[in-house]
Amino acid sequence: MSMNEEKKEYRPLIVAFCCNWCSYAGADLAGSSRLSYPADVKIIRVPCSGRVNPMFILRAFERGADGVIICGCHPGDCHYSTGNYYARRRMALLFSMLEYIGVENGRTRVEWCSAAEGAKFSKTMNEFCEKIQSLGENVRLGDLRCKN
Amino acid sequence: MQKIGVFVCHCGTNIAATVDVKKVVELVRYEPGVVFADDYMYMCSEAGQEKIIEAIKEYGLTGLVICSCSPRMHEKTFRACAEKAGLNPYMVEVANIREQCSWIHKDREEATKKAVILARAAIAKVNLNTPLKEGESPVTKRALVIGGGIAGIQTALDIADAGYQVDIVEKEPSIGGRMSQFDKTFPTLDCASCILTPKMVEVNQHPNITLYTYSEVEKVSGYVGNFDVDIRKKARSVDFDKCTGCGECSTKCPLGKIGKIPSEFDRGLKNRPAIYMPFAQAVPAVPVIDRENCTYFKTGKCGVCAKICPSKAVDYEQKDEIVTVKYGAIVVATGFDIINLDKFGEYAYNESPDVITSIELERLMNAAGPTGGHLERMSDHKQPKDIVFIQCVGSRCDSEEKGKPYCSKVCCMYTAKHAMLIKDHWPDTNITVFYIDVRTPGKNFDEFYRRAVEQYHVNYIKGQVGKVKPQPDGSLMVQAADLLDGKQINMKADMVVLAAAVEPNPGVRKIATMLTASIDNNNFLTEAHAKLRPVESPTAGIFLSGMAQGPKDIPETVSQAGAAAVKVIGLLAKDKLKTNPCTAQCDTLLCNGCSTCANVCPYGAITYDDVQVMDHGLRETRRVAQVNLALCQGCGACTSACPSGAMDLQGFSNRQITTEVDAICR
Amino acid sequence: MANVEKQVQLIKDISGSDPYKCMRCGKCSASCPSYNEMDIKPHQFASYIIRGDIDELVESKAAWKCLSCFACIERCPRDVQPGKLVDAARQIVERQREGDYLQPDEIPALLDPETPQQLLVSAFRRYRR
Amino acid sequence: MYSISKNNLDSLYQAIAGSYDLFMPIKTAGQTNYGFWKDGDEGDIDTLKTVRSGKDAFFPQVEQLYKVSREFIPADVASGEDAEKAADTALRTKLNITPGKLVDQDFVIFGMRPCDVRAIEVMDNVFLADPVDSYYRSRREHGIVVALACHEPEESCFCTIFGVDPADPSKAKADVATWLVGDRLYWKPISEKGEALTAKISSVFEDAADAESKVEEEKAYIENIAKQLPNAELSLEGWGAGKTDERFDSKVWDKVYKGCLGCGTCTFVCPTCQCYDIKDYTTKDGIQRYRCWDSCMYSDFTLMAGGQNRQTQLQRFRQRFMHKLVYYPTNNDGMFMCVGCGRCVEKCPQSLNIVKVIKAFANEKEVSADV
Amino acid sequence: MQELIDRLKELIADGTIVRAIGWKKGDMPYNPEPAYFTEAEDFDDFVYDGFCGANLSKMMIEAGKLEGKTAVCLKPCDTYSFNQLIREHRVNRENTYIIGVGCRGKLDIEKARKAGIKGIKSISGVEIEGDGDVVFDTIYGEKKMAYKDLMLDRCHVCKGKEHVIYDELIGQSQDTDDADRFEEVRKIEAMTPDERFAYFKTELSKCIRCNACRNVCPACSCRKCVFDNTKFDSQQKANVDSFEEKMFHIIRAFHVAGRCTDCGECSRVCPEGIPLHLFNRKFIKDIDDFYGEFQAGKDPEAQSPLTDFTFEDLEPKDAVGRGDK
Repeated sequence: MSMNEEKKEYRPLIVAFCCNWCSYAGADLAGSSRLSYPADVKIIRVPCSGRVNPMFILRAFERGADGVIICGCHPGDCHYSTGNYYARRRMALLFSMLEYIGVENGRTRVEWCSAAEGAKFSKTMNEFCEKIQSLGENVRLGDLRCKN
Repeated sequence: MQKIGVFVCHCGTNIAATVDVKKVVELVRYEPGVVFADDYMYMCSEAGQEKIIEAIKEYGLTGLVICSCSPRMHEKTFRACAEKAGLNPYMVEVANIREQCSWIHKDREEATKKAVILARAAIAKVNLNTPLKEGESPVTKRALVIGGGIAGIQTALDIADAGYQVDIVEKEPSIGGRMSQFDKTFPTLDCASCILTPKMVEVNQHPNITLYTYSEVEKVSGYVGNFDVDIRKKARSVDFDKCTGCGECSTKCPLGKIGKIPSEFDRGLKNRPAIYMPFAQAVPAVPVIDRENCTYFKTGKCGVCAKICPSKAVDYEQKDEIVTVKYGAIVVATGFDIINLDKFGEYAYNESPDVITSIELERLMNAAGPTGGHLERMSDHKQPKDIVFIQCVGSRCDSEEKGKPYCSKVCCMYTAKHAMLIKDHWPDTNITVFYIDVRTPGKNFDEFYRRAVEQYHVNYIKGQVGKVKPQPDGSLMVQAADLLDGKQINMKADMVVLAAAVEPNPGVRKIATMLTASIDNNNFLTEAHAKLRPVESPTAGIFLSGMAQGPKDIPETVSQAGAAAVKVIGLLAKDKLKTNPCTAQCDTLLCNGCSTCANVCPYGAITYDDVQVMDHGLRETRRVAQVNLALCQGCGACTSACPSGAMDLQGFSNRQITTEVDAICR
Repeated sequence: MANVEKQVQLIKDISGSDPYKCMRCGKCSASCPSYNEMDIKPHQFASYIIRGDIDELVESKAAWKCLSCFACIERCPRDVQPGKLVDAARQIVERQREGDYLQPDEIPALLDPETPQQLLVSAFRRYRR
Repeated sequence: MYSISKNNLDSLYQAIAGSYDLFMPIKTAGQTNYGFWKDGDEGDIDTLKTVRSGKDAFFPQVEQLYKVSREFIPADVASGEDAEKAADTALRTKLNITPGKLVDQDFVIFGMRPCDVRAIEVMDNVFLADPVDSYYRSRREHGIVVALACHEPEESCFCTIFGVDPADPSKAKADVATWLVGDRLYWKPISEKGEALTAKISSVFEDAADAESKVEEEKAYIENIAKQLPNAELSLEGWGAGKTDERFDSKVWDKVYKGCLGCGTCTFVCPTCQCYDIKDYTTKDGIQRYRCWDSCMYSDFTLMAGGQNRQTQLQRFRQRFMHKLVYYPTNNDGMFMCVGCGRCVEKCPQSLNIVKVIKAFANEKEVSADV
Repeated sequence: MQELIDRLKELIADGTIVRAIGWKKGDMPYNPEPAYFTEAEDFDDFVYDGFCGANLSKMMIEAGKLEGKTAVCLKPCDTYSFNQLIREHRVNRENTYIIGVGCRGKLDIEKARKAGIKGIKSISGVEIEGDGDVVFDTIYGEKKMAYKDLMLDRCHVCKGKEHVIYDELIGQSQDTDDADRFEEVRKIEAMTPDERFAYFKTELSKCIRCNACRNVCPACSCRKCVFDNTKFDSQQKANVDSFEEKMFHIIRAFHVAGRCTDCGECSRVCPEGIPLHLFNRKFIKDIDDFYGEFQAGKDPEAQSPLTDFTFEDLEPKDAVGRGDK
């Protein structure tokens, strides 16, 4: 019993980039609807999913994040009309490249989530946390210097 | 180095119940830049704000972090508060420890830990914040209303009466919308056209209103106060100025007699000629030629209408015309239609002409309708004796491909209305209404419904109909269960009326995309705030009126139309608007002038100029990007497209975001 | 008590439907060909499960009168699909009897002219996946 | 003199690695670079030129200098110990500074060519001069250099013009000299450190009666080839101490730099380049201060708040060669900061190199002499 | 070659151009360097042979700022890079006179070294026209190699010998395309994630962060690279054997995605022989697969795939796991 207590349970570190107009509002709705998801998810507000520079994602991994999720408005609903379309292309290529260099699939994710989809937001985050939990710690993209 | 004050809000127990607020205060105190940290019961209250102002003055704070509810809720409040104390409002960051922390986590220790991390990220960001100043942009004092139904008409009239120019764009040949198809209105049983037609005429004659009927919005650019809209005026094939509206052409059109073109206005219960006005009271009273069906346009022969027109108004050569107009505000009043019933095979709508929708019933009962107001079965033109109404057809339906999850809100009331109107005219008729729930919230609504039961003896049965089976003898068999009596019912009917679910006009999706106005899963336009800003879209300068925003009846539509008008008037009354200072900025020393950013800018806000730069002692003329701050909306698309990092977004800079990432990953 | 909860969960798992979604519209009862022979009506299935009256449901006539015609499943506007709920209740009984599942090739031998056609069709539909 | 069969080299590596860290050329993904050898690595002493020189042994590309971390004791923890401390945030905040670890164990650098060994002398003049670089010194003190003769020098080699002898590593400032002749490696300790190393691993060696003669044969063979190399007679006239004025304003620079990309290939493969930058890396709770190689060819080299002192690639290009051929000799008794290893000759993406620079000036002289 | 020299001299003499950019003879038979030629006697050292592999298009960024027109010798593949630079407004077309030079594949001296050829004194058979073997005269005797075997890898997957932009053409070309361009990428894609990771880790662990790949790349034309940029906090100089190299190379490849013409210079110049083109080619392959075939630099008017979109674009979740069964 005491062994179990001492052994620290692995909890992933997850960075979520949420666009201000849909997904961040969706996260707020999840909050006001009390739809819980793990505290491992930390949200960074950005104006648009198109604002998410691939460097931010790699930066998060470098600094020790185990998963990065980008949430934006549904295609067609971007507050700025086209931002998420560009994001979709960027992320498709970036994710494919990460897979190519041998990073486990599923550490990155893009989800379209509207301001009305609090339930979807919570569900997505629960799923994503579960996925990352199953993948375990990110050892392939992290910078060792951040660990100490 | 900033001097940062951190203020942690309890939000009563909303935050404090799950987050150890004192501990957060204690732990953030040591973060770089923090010189003061405190907590309070309600940070957004007068007293809470006073506390902030005092601390700013006492500690000479240069940056604030408020750990509280979502920035979407109170960021503005705290920015205003900072400004009151002489601090630039953009030196404030909000850590969302309510919606994104205390409300979703149960474990106190875990939630407290997360709150500290969120606060840390905000502190790290504020360390890099710079004071920003809002810009100004002018306001074009003209409004556009998209949709000429009762919602659009009312909004336009209210704005026009306040002295501003309004244009209405209506895609049909006449304004009037759905309401013009109705016979009577609940709960007063006024005649719909008696109350609508005067308003349509008023619109037509109002000096401040310009009508674009048979027209569509083609393209929208610009931003609040300065929209540029391309309107396509579809070719009417009839000269507006020459036509007197005598209607001779419609009467003589050979296709009117053959009768192959179903009338849209009469929901296909009647046919119309190729040159037509949708209905007698149409505004403007100028016919259009339906080029798809017109013999002249199909074969080059006929030309009867041109020959007989006494004022020579028919013009086959007319072309679509695109006009570009500037507007300060846009109101979306695109209305609704009913859903397609193909998926509800069990109700035999496609099988039997005697199964009709409620709108069709409205036309059948209307004195100007296809039967001249005489209620008859479309199959044998006999007057129906037993009529069944089925409620909630496609409403409150969980299956996405079949129906809609929401309550259509108007069906209960109009069904009661229909039942009473029929009983009034033909008291022998037996009317049965199958309902799931009867919903009558509204002034005089329940009284209205009770009247149908008590006075008119309309038979209300709780229980959804399972199947409608057309019988060989031409009648309809209705299979249902009376849930309250616990009996299954097999009932013969002569006519079945389906209360089909309403849905937003299918064209609204395209319009919303053009306007960058957000839309929900059901294609209803999203309001900026469900309670506090119900007639505004989150996109500045876009307002909502009528069914486009959600199901509602006529009185509600008219009040919302008025509310939208007031919001528009409020906007147009301003000479200048403050613009968002969180705009993109180009570092001319880093810019390559490659145009990548301009290619992704949705607002055309980026142009290129040759400018003289001094790069570490090297003087050069370079082609570099320039951001038009009035056009830039701060989306940041350019920043992630820029390979060199020359483009950056104020308020959400590369450094600020990476520093947040770092803080979270610490 | 715990047993009831388990059974309720089992029914939810087997049927894949959520009884709480039922809005008591009665379209199932309206559509049901066996309505008159049922002591518990299709639109009541959901309430029985919500209340935890599983035993009553299982022991009812209704459970065995359902023909699995799937009309209610097809028409249910809330995706509650009472047919599946009652089917799940029947399966619980089957499982309690520890009846082994049949392999498809064992079936022909067991067929006799008395077996209702509907039963076979229903079984095929259910195990099609 | 000791000897070991080439087939047995792995046992030699194992023997050394048993007592020391062994830094030697290892082949990975088709390229040979110095690295710390461990079982299973492919030691490669056949390749004449490792891509990077062996200078990492003493001056690694990245090196942690020290770490600064912040520590914070929450009030509730502190209150148990000291009430006054608990009340004051400042008292509960601590800065910890941990210096980087100095090398305190002997290690072996195996297979260094005579030119690279000479390069150590070049770096010594910089890092061991006052103020002494303690990180470098600790490595120098503990490093045991095993030099290796160059069996077949290549056309890019021009070490002989700087007085380096590719045939005889025993003349170099190494601890052990070795020759790889045919299928045998011959091993000759030449310093106390070298003797100590040899003693520790002597069991792996075999007797070789003909060792001396074989090595002499090999020396002659190498010397003969070295003479035939195209740049064996390259003249350094006009370069060296005190030639700053003569060379600095020459028009030749204007032409020779043109193709330069401003990359750092030449610098990073060079055994003598020793410029570095010091930077901070933010970690979980503080920073790590590290130094890393820098290149004077980079446009942001020595970038300061006020800008750079060398703004054009011409200036940067000139700096590199003036430093190697004029400034360094001026400060170090005429010793050149080039050892003729020829790595830049092979690796420059645009085929520019120090030999071309020297030749360009020589040709220019001829031209002006003609006029 | 003589025709080329004569023509350039003529162009200078008649005032069409002020200077030319070409290759200057090296001090070894295999190391010509990119250089400017202004005076008639400069052309004494002009060379154009099999070892003139350098892509000169990027030099026009600086040369285009000079007074008067500059002629630049571009091989077929280099013209794609030049077109791309035009699209990005990085070169001045008006100030450029493009001479499209013929090409029968360019040579890689590393291939000779790998074959054990050293102590080279002279080389023959590398002239721009000809079809014989390459003969090396070395200190250790005469060595021979087939021209094809000595060719840079990139020439085996050549885009074709057609110049997509030029003012005039001089010299003949021979097709060298005899391999599948995406073969290597496919091979890696077919590996398991662990194998892929091990492969790239091993390759990238060699990276010395010399920036040669970046500085030679015609698409990496930023005045200041984001990795030299102190404002972004992305500045990096060090190489550590963990993450930085991946970050650098992924982002570099990402920044040139949709702009990279696959000229292969990055792999040619890498001192550690890292197959850097595998990153770029992966992006090219993905772009082709996801958004339709696209060749950067072919059409200077064409919108780059990353600044473009369609409503039906592939979702990121469908971009991965395509190889999984």
